[in-house]
Amino acid sequence: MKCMPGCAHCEATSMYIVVSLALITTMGIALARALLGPSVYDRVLAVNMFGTKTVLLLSVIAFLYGRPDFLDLALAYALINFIGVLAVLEFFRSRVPDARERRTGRHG
Amino acid sequence: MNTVLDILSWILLTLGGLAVLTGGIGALRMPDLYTRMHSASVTDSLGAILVISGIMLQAGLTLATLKLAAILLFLLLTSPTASNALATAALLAGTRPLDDEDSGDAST
Amino acid sequence: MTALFGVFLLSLLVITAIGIVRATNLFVAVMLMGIASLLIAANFFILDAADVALTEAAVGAGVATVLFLGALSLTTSRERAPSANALVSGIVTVIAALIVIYATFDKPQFGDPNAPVHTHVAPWYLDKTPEYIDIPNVVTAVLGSYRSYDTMGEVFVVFTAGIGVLFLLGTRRVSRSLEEESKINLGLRHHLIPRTIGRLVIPFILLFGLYVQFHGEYGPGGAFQAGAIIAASLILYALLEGERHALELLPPQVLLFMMAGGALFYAAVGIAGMLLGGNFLDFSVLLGDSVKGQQIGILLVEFGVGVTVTGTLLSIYHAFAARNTR
Amino acid sequence: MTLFGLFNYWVFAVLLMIGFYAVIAKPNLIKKLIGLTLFQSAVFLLYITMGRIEGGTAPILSGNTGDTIYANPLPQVLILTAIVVGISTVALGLGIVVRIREEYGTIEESEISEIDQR
Repeated sequence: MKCMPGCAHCEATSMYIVVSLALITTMGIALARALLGPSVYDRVLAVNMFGTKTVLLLSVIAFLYGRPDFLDLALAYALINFIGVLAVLEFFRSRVPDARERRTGRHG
Repeated sequence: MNTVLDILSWILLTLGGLAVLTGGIGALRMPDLYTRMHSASVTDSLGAILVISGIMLQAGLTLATLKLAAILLFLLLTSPTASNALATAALLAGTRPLDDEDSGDAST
Repeated sequence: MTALFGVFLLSLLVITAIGIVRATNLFVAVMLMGIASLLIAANFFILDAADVALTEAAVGAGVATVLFLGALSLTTSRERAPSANALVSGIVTVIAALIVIYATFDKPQFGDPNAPVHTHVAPWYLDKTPEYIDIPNVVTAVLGSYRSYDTMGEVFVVFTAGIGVLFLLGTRRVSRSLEEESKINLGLRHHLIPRTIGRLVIPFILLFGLYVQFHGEYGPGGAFQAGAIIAASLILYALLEGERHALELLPPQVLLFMMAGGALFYAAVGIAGMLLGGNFLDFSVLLGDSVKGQQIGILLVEFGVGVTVTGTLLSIYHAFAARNTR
Repeated sequence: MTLFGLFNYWVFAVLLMIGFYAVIAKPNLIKKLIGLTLFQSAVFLLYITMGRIEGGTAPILSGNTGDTIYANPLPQVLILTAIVVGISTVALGLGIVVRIREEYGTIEESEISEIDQR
């Protein structure tokens, strides 16, 4: 797959760059939130947000490069990110009583 | 016709970039978890819709548009679900939303 | 322009890495690892490595996070002791970093087409692939055909690592009544919305995994990525429906069979080439037409890799998770 | 361009050493494994950086055009397999850490060696 028809692609490049700058800035912000915390849930929120922004950034960059067949990657990220966030929540939740139980006595 | 589409996608992409950026700033500046979540999920849904439909207009009727639609669909399905799971988890773990009465205490 | 993207993303990566090392809560460290993995994957994409980016996304952000979390839930999430002799280690690290950075000044500039790496072998691969194998994705061609000895070795390493984890943690059956299980009213399986959406999404993730597996000759993708994606989707199933159901769907014996079967299938394809008069893992003799033979050989070999990777990653996950619910 | 001409390699060096620091200075075994993963990622980054050619694109041939520059496929193949092998071996390490925790009740290096000396 080559360029878009006509010169639309060349014109489009500048606005892709604008959007990707906005996305990268937001990724930076999400990273700041993930580092600042304060609670674990804030960090999960930041990770989720970071993942979505990465998906958008990759879609934009795929078009910026003029190789839209790489959108598969963005799709994969969208799916995997969901699994990651749910896994964090699941394990964090099932861990809460565990810690209490371990404090009273070692098991196993 | 092409120019109209270009201008339309310009507008959508710029708005998308703005939505993502404002949401990101909100996620950084809001006082407690739930307000941050509110702000972050706005970027996830609105920003994603705007940015991806902006790119879709550029792509025209190709396989890439189909993939973009799939990405958008998955983002719209998974991101609110993750937010919901996160909010439930946080609430069950005892994180209370910030009330008017205890304003200023953002540490919980 | 893209170079600037790269610079920005890499700076974020360094910040994340420092955050990971400084975090005393290991949960936080693991979550930041997820972010770091996404950043590295985005970097790989910018560095023109679509296949690697797909692998890193599927493995790093999905499976690695889940495995680390599984291990954390079996151990502890707090790092208690402070760094031992932090000062000495810090000085050693800084000196070593400076030495490595000094060494980089001898490296060719970023993106230099005349760098030594690009003068040998690689141009040959790029030139000859249309002639010998005739598939667009050169990475898959090199992986499956030119360097299939190497890939076979890697598959057996993955298999061995999986066996090692099973030796350490065992594949104990989860023998708990449903009643007992429902008493633990924690976890996602008691929440309607994630479960519903999960049920909706899992088939599509599986489908996408299969697409990545069989489209690997034409676009970014291949068996390693597909194996990780399929494993991730089944891990999601296990998270949402509970360990029991997941193990009923794919019992440990089946997973073991997949682990060993995929690797052996790979070797069997190589031996088939020998029986037909070629060398071990020479695919051009598999069919009458040597190009077609190469293509079918890559397809078969990739199938074996995918089965082994899926089986191994799932076995490893279940080894951690089943121990968890004891 | 020349200003950032070696930037990727510097990031490689810094990332490598951050991982290394975690491995040698942190007494927590899981933290050591996390450091090892960072170390691995740094190496991956080095290889992929070396494979890139300015103005090139991913090595997925797009048909007729003869003058398209493609990135070097070889490092990509090596790293692709290395990522999957890396996660398998890290999982093995995690398995060992879990067993250590079950036997010793701790995953801190100093406490483990204390128990060993008893």
